Amino acid sequence: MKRYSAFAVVREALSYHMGWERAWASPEPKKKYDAIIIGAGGHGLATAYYLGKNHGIKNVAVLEKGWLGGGNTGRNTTIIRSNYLQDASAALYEKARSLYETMSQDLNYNVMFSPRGVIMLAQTEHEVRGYKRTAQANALQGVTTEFISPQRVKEIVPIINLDGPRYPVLGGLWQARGGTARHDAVAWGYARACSAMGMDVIQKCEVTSIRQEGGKVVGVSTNRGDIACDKLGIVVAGHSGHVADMAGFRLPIESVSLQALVSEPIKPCMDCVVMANTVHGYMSQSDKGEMVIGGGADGYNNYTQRGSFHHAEETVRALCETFPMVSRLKMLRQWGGIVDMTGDRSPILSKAPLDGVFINCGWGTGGFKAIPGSGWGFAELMARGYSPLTEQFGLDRFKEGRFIDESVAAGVAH
Amino acid sequence: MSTRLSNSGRLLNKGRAMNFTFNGKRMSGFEGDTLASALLANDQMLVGRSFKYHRPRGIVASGAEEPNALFNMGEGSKFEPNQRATTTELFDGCKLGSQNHWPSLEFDVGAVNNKLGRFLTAGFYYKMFMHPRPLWKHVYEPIIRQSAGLGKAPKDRDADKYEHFYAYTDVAVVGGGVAGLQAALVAAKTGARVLVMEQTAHWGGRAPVDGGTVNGEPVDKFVDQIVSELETMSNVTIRTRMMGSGVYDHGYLLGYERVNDHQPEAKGPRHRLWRIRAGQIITATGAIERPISFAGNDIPGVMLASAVRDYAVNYGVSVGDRTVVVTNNDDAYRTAIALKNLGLDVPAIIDARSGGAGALGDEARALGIRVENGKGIAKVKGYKRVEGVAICSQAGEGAVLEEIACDAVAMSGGWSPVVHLWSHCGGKLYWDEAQAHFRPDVDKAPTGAAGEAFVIVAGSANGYLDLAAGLADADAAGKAAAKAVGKKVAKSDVPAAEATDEAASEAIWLMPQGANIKLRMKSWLDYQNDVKVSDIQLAAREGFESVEHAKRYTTLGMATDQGKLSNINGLAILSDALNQPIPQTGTTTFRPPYTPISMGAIAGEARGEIFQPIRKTPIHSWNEENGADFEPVGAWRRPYTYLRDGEDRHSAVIREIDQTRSSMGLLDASTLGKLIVKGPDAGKFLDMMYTNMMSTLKPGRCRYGLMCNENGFLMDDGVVARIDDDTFLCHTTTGGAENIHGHMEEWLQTEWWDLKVYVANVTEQFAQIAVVGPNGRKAMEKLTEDDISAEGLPFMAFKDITLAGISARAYRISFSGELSYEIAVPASQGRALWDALLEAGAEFNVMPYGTEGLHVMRAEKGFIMIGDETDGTVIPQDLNMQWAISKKKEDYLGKRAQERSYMTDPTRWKLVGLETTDGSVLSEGAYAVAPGENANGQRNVQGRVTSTYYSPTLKRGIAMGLLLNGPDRMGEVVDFPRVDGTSVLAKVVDPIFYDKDGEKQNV
Amino acid sequence: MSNPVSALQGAAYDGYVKVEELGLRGMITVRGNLASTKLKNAVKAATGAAMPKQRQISIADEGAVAWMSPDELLLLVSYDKVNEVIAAFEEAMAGQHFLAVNVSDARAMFRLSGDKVREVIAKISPVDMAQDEFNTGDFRRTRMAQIPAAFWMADEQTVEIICFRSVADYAYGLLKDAAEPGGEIGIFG
Amino acid sequence: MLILECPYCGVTAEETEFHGGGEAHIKRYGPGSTEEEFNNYLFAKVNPKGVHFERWRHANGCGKWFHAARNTVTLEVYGTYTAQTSDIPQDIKDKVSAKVPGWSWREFE
Repeated sequence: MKRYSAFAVVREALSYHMGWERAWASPEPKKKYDAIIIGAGGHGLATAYYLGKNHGIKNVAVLEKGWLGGGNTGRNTTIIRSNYLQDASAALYEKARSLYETMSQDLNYNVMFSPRGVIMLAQTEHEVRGYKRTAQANALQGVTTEFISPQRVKEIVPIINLDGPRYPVLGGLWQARGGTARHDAVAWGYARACSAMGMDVIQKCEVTSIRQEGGKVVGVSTNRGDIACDKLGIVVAGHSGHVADMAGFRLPIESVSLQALVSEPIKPCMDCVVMANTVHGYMSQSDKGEMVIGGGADGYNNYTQRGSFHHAEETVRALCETFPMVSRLKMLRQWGGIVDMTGDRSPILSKAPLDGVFINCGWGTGGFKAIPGSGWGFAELMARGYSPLTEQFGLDRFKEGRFIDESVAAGVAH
Repeated sequence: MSTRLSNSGRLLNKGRAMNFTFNGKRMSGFEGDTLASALLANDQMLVGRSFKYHRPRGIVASGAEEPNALFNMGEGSKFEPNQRATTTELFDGCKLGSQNHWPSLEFDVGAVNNKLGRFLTAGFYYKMFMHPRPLWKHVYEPIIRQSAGLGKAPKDRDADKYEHFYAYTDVAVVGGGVAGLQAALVAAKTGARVLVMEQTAHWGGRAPVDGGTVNGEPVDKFVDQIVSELETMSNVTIRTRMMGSGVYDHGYLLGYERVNDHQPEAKGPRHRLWRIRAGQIITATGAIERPISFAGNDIPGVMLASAVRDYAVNYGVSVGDRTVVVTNNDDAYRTAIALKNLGLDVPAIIDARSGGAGALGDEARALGIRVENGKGIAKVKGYKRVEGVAICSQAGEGAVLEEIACDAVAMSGGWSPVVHLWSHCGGKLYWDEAQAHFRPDVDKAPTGAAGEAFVIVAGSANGYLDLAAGLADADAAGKAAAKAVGKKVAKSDVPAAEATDEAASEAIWLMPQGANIKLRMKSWLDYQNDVKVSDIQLAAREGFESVEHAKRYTTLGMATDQGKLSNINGLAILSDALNQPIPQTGTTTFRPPYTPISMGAIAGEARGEIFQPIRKTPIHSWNEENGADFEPVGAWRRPYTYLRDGEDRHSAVIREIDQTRSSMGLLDASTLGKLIVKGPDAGKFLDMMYTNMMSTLKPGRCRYGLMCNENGFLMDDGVVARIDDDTFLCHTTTGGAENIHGHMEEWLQTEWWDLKVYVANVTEQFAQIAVVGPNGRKAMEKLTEDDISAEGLPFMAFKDITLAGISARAYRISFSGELSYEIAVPASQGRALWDALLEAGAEFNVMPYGTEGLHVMRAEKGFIMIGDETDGTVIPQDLNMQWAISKKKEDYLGKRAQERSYMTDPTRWKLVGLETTDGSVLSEGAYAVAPGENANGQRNVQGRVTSTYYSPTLKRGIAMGLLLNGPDRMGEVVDFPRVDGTSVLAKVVDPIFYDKDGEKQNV
Repeated sequence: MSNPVSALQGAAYDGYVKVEELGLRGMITVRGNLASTKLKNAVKAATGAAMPKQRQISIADEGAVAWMSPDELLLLVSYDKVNEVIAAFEEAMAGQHFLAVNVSDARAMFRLSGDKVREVIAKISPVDMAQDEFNTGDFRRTRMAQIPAAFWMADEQTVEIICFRSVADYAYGLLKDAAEPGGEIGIFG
Repeated sequence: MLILECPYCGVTAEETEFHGGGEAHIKRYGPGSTEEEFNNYLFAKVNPKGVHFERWRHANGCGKWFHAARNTVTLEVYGTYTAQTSDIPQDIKDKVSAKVPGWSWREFE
């Protein structure tokens, strides 16, 4: 793999950029791999990457039915934070956040991680208490957060309106090292690094069935033939139920559509991410200048990648009230993604009932921020059968009544 | 130079001049002008700077596809960035400023990027700026952000109003060109309800500019006739200045009406968002002309041929004195002919096709225009405006044959149907090789609620580019739509349009065909985002082979025009680079809206006071007038405390509690949920709803109950009163009223529908006032004849009494630990009772208390609070409330769940009281730490604070919390560190801090 | 006895449609078997109005009955008669499984009057207000922007609206906003 | 933006009048049920791509719960019916079969 650098860009410019090599190879599938990952989104690619990097397992294929990074990795609002309440969540998301800090250097690919800070607004007394509790928990979890006053909020986000008639801003939970990253670049960076390790990232390869013998997985059938494997990781957000069905088990998951939208680009006016959970609005400004806005999910199962417009309306009106200047911006584009909602709204990183199969799903509306931590932990689980990062996220927790419920801090799992 | 012509301008009212400013310079135009036509009339060719290289940019188009002419418009509370000049009507006093440059449009420092263009190729930022790490956030990113972005951010609150409108129609027609009008008329004649919308202020679309005849009359006459006919039909609504913005599932269509953009001082909403539900949607959205990629095709003065024609015919503006036309199809000849007929110079038509044009070619030659077949443009000369073109052979590599001086270039790379609305909801496309564009695959339309196709495309949007074929298609579309909504369609003739004999166009994506890399690096695809032919080719080389990858890698089509001009050209270049046919490369997805719509319109009326409903109790206005410091609780506003002169929240709360405990306080408890549950099976039903046994409650008595969800967790609590054998009144928490009502209905309707039980939510029927404190009874006795003594109305009983002349129900229940009555009266008399109680209690110095006083008093008494002690993960057993769980019942909601292994785990944290050793107040949400760390390096914890307050009664901090083995650790001291890590020690105590034996409440 | 007061005490606004808060009206929620003759008779006795059909309101001189759901009615009577009407109703229904409860104070009522009442409603409720689709006699429970509401047309120029009392301010603000001059659409006739 | 017909009040209204309530025809398991039964009752979801049976409440309307047979990929609504039934009514099954021959959903077909 040729390294990327400013020097390389200058050098290639002299030959009119004719010398750049492919970012990732486009191989034919081999007959057999040590491990197959279904799904070349961020989580799947990160899993493959850490299988190779941390565990030396490099005979790996990542199968993607469409184009890599084309699911929720490329459709989310790119928020990165780890200010979670429950220990298990905080550990996983903080691992991810810390890996984002060095991801560009690790992958030699600029994913533009921008630790510009994330504020979660407290707009009811209940939220104030919830976020104070989170700040307390974070202090013990090694996550740096702080409950800040309305005045601090205003200093950090000058465009905010603190005195909305409905929900005044009473404070906020501030994570200074939270932020955003360029979502596509995360998938591309991992794909390039996997490819450089000799792994096969195979696009337009759809798994049609999962083959098993003697209660153990032996491979998959695809539109490009049968491929054998010892271990199989299912990492297909939005389609998890469908693929789990191929392996013969049901999940505590419902797939719904979640919407996001962006405004036309404007000059920089907001240098952090603001989340207003009470009114269901989330906003940051991309490096291109667009205001990137996320909102609520539909209340019904939906696989269309289109949502109902009234959710966009609810989000926009909340933001117009929280940030009055938004009213005179224009919505440039809206889209939907299919998100998997679990019974406790926390993800599943687990061994599956079928031996040799592992499942990583249920990220709901907040999977992007977890990508490197999820890949790290899931790779460890696949390689060694145990990871402290994923231990609490097993499928059995529902049976036991041992939930990881983040909504208790008034925050929703975005 | 561009200038106003005296002999044309069909859309102008030259009798009404309008003044405006551009970058502070005074200019004038006419009523009917767009901002774009007015600027061109003032010879303003340079209108902005591109996103990345800050290249000079001029107007390219005349409609929604315009990528360059975007302005900061207006001032203060009416300021708006990124206004598209081609779709904004000029109004008197309009103030415009160009965007994305510093210090000025003419001299932009950012244009240095243009010199660096060779380095700043597609995706360069993914490959650099990585070292040293902190520099990305602190140096590189701020520079990139400052350089990117377009218009300025608005600062003020929007002064305009917006609204929504729900419209229902059988047939909605998007597009008021001849196709839309014809389809609408045909559908309307069947009696169907028809709604027609046109995004501009004018009917007829392109046809009046392009010319031709229908039924032997000029096409604009035809348009006038059809519009007047539609106007007279009662089943038809026609609206201009309204864009079909998006098609959504089940026949949902958004119409974006710009009611007052052209008259910003008028009364009424600025925009109105129509939420339309249509049986059938006809998209007669026309087609958009494509640019051609040649070096320098982005220099101001290079414009779409159709736009040049529009400006000349519609607005009486000549874009240049000498206009070279370059094309791959016949339509552009119309521009040359129109210009020539207006007396302007057309030095040449450069036709890339070796065979040249049909009849229009002859007409052009007859007018004396030079036509060059098989030629292309090697490059355009000039920087801030066109100075000339270098001509080459299209088949070659760009060797210059000749240079022609000119000040405008009219280009046409063919036409693409506007398929956006067709595609929004899943309509499929196919590639038409002959016409070189994607067009709707009419067999794969979006499907609606009944599985039926609900979108029909008509006219040029369907690929029927000439007038006759377009009208015929539209006629069929109108009939099909009417039929689909169940109307009877009578036979009728299609209006006869003159057919034009046109030669076929040829797919020309790059000019010349063999352009070398230097030319390709100057050949623009996406003007706004600065994506060139070479960028797409680089993406392909680097493996970004999916069209979505290539778009995202290069940012092609991601700008505010959403690639209306660039997507197909980019796709073609990508396909060529991958050496595969276009359909195999794919197509792009189209997302709503068609063009950007205002956030204000989306938010609609919901702003300011009517942003969201605020629920108010019958006593709200008194609260407002008497210092209430409100907090939102659900949708309600409840007083947190009542501030008196100079008081802060803390001292007000202390005052209220002291007064209540020592004498008398009042609480506006109207927000408590109140549900009537009635029927022969009501007791049985409530036994399932509550963990307690409710069926044994005696009429006239009250019982505190707990409700769990089926997952075992506590969800609500409250006092249940049995009114009579068949009737219960269940109190819920403030936030719980609607939820618990819904919860009860859900179980009754979907699981136990055989039970004879009716539930009614009477929360708002009653104002409820808690009269609390040792003197409360005395005050009440002044207002009633009824016996409310300890014997006449004992603790946990209720009674119907007359109080202050008002029929009331008094409950002897207490959430404060004091002697307490909760009085329910009809809401319309709530304020009267409140006033009477204040008066009667005056001698006891009565004062109202707020939610914080309520919270502190209940904590002093050790009562749990839903939402504090519970958070959705707590079961009654955690709170040592086994006493409220009936052992006799086989079943209740949550019982089975509470038997799961983690729920019965003896190490679950249990409720205790906590007292700091130094009397201070524990931090909210603080955790009790345990030795060591877990496998993830997090500090071990063994408990947490659930509520913590300063107790004015005990004069110290008190708290409740959940603690590992808590009830067994009374007297033990536990550390609850602050966020800064310093220790706070607290002793484990009984959670009942005040009046442990309940003597005060039961008097 | 003190004078009962409605939520907004008769506030009114003259927009392009007139918006008025109405005073207190007697309202009784009845749940029961709507097919039962006993109930039909009791309803008739209480209001003078016949049992309405699905999604209809039946209006008589002294009262009205609105169809709320397959097992629910809303009786409209004069405010000061509610208690006696309920007592009579309960007596008539003795032995039946039913519920009759006074909700007069839990509601606010508004009246819109003018030529363009239909379009004011259509700005805030997702209901087809065309003449062919909604007329006198029809009764619609729906959403009015962000709150539940129900309305019917007393005549072509008049819409009456019921919502919860606690949100009367919001409803009034909403209706005023929709009826503000300059916002005329001119779509229904 | 769906439209649904409420089988109780007969109104055809847009999604904003309704409230989705997840998978339909779930049998309740209480005390005495096995761990597996209880877990499946609360958490295991069919979540199909295609024909689905789900619950809705006409929340901003008559307040009644009903069931809808709907396709999660095309969003076509085959029919709605009352919630007071444990089985899928035959006429609804027929409507689904007419559009999706050979469908099955959980234990139903």
